[in-house]
Amino acid sequence: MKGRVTVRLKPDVLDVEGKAVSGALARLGFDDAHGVRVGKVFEVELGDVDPAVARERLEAMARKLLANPVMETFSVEVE
Amino acid sequence: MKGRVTVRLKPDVLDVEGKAVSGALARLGFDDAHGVRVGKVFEVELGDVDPAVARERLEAMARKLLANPVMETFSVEVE
Amino acid sequence: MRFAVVSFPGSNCDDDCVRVATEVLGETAWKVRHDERDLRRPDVVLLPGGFSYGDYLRCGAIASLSPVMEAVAAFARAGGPVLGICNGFQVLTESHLLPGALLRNAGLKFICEDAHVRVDGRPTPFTAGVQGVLRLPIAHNEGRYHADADTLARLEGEGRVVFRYCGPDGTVSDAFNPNGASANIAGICNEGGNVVGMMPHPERNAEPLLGNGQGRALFDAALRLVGGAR
Amino acid sequence: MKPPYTPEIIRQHGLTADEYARVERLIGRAPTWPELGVFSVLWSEHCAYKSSRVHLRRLPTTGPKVIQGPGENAGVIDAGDGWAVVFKMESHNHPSYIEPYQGAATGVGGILRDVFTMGARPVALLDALRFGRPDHPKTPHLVEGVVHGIGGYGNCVGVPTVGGDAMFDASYDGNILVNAMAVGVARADRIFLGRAEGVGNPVFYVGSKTGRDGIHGATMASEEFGEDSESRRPTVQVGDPFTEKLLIEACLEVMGEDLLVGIQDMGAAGLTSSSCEMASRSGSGLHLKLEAVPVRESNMTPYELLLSESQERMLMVCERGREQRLIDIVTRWGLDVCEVGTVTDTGRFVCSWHGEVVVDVPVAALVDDAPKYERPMRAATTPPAVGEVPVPADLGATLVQLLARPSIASKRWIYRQYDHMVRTGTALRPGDGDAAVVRLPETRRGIAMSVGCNGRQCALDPRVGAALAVYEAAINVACVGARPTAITDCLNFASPERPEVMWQLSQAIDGIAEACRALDTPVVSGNVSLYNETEGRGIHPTPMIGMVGLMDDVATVRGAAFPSADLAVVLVGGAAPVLGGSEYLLLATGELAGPPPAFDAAQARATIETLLAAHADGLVLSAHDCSEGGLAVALAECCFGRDVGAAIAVVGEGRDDVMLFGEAQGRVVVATDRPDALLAVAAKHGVPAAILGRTGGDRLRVRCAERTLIDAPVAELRRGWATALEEMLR
Ligand SMILES: Nc1ncnc2c1ncn2[C@@H]1O[C@H](COP(=O)(O)OP(=O)(O)O)[C@@H](O)[C@H]1O
Ligand SMILES: [Mg+2]
Repeated sequence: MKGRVTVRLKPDVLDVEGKAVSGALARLGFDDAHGVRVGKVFEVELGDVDPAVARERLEAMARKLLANPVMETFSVEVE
Repeated sequence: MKGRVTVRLKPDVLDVEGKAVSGALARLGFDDAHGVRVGKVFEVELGDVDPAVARERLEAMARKLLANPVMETFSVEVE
Repeated sequence: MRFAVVSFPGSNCDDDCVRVATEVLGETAWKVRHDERDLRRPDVVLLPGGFSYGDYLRCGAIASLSPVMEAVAAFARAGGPVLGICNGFQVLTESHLLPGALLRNAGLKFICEDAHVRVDGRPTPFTAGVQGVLRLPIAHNEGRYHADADTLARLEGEGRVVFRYCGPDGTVSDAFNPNGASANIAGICNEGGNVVGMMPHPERNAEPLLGNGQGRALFDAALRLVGGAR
Repeated sequence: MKPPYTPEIIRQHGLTADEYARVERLIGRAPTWPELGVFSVLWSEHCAYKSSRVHLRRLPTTGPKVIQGPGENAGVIDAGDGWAVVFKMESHNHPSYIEPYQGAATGVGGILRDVFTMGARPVALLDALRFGRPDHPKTPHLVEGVVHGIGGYGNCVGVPTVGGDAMFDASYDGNILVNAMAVGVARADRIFLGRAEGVGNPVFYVGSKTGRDGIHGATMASEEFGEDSESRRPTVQVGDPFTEKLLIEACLEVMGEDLLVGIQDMGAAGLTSSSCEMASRSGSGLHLKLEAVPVRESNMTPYELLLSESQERMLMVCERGREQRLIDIVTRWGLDVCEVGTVTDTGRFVCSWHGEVVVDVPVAALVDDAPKYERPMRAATTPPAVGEVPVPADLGATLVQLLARPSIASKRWIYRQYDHMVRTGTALRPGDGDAAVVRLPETRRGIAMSVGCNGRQCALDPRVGAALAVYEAAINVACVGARPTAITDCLNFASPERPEVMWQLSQAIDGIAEACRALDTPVVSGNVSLYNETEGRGIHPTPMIGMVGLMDDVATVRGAAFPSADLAVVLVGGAAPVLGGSEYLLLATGELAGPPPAFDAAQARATIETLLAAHADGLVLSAHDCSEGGLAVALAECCFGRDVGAAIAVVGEGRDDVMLFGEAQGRVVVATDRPDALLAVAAKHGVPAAILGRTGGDRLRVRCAERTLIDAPVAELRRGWATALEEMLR
């Protein structure tokens, strides 16, 4: 079972990296691309577990370590 | 139209962050989680375009800027 | 006076903190490892700068889960003076001993240079009797202080912003904000005032050879306070 | 893969047909596949110095202060009070061109390991960088990546990057130089060597696990770039400074107890070179059990395990019976530690894989019998002489332009990204003085360091240019108040298979030797990087010099900036400035023409002695030597640090532009409150010196007789100088 946690900055937190990427894309001529936001994905190998259990574990990992609720939100997927 | 580029390290490339996260998860008792790999997601606002066009543009952005072909691979999704 | 300096894997200013306490101040100091649970009865706890766990994931995040942090939290709850410097500040926010978070510098680059900071807010063990503007080195990649509007309002209202980036004359403005921190915040304290986190490095300018020695004032303040209480 | 090997396979291993025949002759049969890999890396230019070795012998490597000269992982000098300074410089040019961040980062990691493997605590890093033209399309990306990579690694391991050097020139367009120097301190009687001694002693592998990183990195560093270098990309190595930090602490702790017989880092050619070099130095043999090597990937083969350049790994030979202590210490630092073999007396390098012998060759065949070439040499054609250059009407405007040339402009954009203060020992920071200074721990002493080399001068005359590089590095160290003591070098050249390049290398070595003899600064370590060329176009010969100096009292350091108003400004040193190879000439004509400035060994020595004597008498309040951009640029830079202007009168009959912007090593702008005493010291040493004027005001004014040559506000001069690098990268 493989799982994935995606961590994103909260919408009200200034994403300086996203802003820089937007600027660089614009300079490359991708002027229709804007508001880029940069997040992180953690791909986790979970062994042989039930999808519901996997999902729970991923959420626990995200809450305890992978995301900081002061500035980030997260979402979880299992394959 | 919203798009997303996920950039991952190539499988043979050492993922130092993934290594640190795996270690921390193990210390937290998530001993079934291993081989964590960390990637980046770029979420891009693309305006009003056809999904096929959007996909093409995202791929071009990834090739030109978002991914480093020396060490990374990427995949693209449109919503 | 007795200083405990917490050392996480990847801390690299732990020796510098010990050095200031012993060689500059002539006091006693020791390192406490991340996996220890006994601080060994210090008067002050220092969380040093560096790259705990490589700063991978988020700065200070992995360190905040170390066994030693339970001891630090207990020490802080009991009113013990704790100073987190740079990565130490990041560890304190990740441990929720201080509010907010430290994000990537607005310029997206590591910054190493001298900055001026104004001593503000209410007195803390490290700022009581310290006034005016200090020139202190900064060296960080994630020093942009962030907190939600309510938290910021509370920090300001309670006088808990203890250092602000400023010009040499004390002017606080965007021109003197090296990393984009909210309200030029360079350091804050907790509700009790005993836990202080700051991005600048007072230990790097605690003797004239390394600058003008102004960083020593923070350690002297702690000496006065703790020394007086004893 | 099994023998016989096709010519194509042999070529891919960087071996010529003759070299391959030599391999078969030496071992009496065709090599196994892993053996072929082992020969390939150990006989590469990078590891075997096959083109340079015969010339390197001419360098002076001994002296009263030398504890360890070339041949070990780093050089060691005596710093007094029982302390030793350990240092070395190394290149990571090719990897940095392919992947600037990781290439530069792993360069820093590698040079640090060379230093702490000797038992030294690293206390300083310096970086010497060469990039292509500022307006070359690739330059900004390379600059950003390399600087980010050096900072990313150095900052995290907690070793301050205290100085460096950065120049831009079209000759580096397709071949940048990333040279890193590390400096460490150790107790003089606790130096560790890379030796595999004591039959039966266990060999331990310590550090990160092995992956498929950088396989064939060493051969890559020995080949010129071609069109297909892009396809070699999967071989990049990734650095993990966090692990390196743990490795430093673990190694130093292990070395603090009597556990080790020898230790060596796994650098280029990884496990192979570390083990063979250790066995070679002590005339022993080694038996490695490759299946014991900790791995990161599945299905790694013996070939890959032997050739991997995974970072942050060390090989230790432990005293038999003390292994548990070693294991305990390393494990406590959270690192992998495994016994992977034993020391033997067979003189053979033997590797087995689950019981089957896959490598069994004499160590001597791999190391001592590696090919050494006396490659043909031919003097390069003499570059054109300086032609017609009209004297600019507005010398002030020329000065402003020169100050904004990226090679001359402030390097703050670079060193602001480096933690240069960690370890609370940096007494002179980047940008503040001609050399960086760190405190020698537990003493009042200081260590001064400077790196550099003017490749243009070397292109014009490699012998003189190399001597001038040594001299300038020494002057820099003397300017801050330290005695130049020893050097490390990194010889960056194009393909040795071209006779002109071989000649340049040979000449440069002679120039270094001459200057080092004159200045009593032996060469204690170094590195050679050849094949720095792309499609037949080579770099300027660039023998980078890293000088280390010592001072008794670190509190007496002097910076480059005029400290205050109302001081006398004195020019010490009598070298004659010339336009040949100058930044000004390049600005004016776009051409490289000569001849370069001259090198006068006796004057060089006397000038250094003058500076040191003046420091000893407390006569020097600031000192800055004239280098790129000449006297006018040096004066302006002296004004910038503390916003102190100056009124200067130059004397001379030559052209104004030569006087102001001409270049020559060995001229130092000194601010002093006792000019007469300073002149007397210079006279005693037979060195010309002249009072130029006084500090003060907020303008830099330069007169010659009745004519005003330059008159500009310091703030105005500073503007372009301060921002040029950032502008270039925009
Ligand atoms: N790549 C670099 N890394 C760190 N510091 C650098 C680098 N390049 C230049 N510096 C620092 O900037 C200052 C000015 O450098 P430079 O112009 O080469 O000196 P000089 O005036 O002796 O020619 C020095 O302190 C030097 O150490
Ligand atoms: Mg100089």
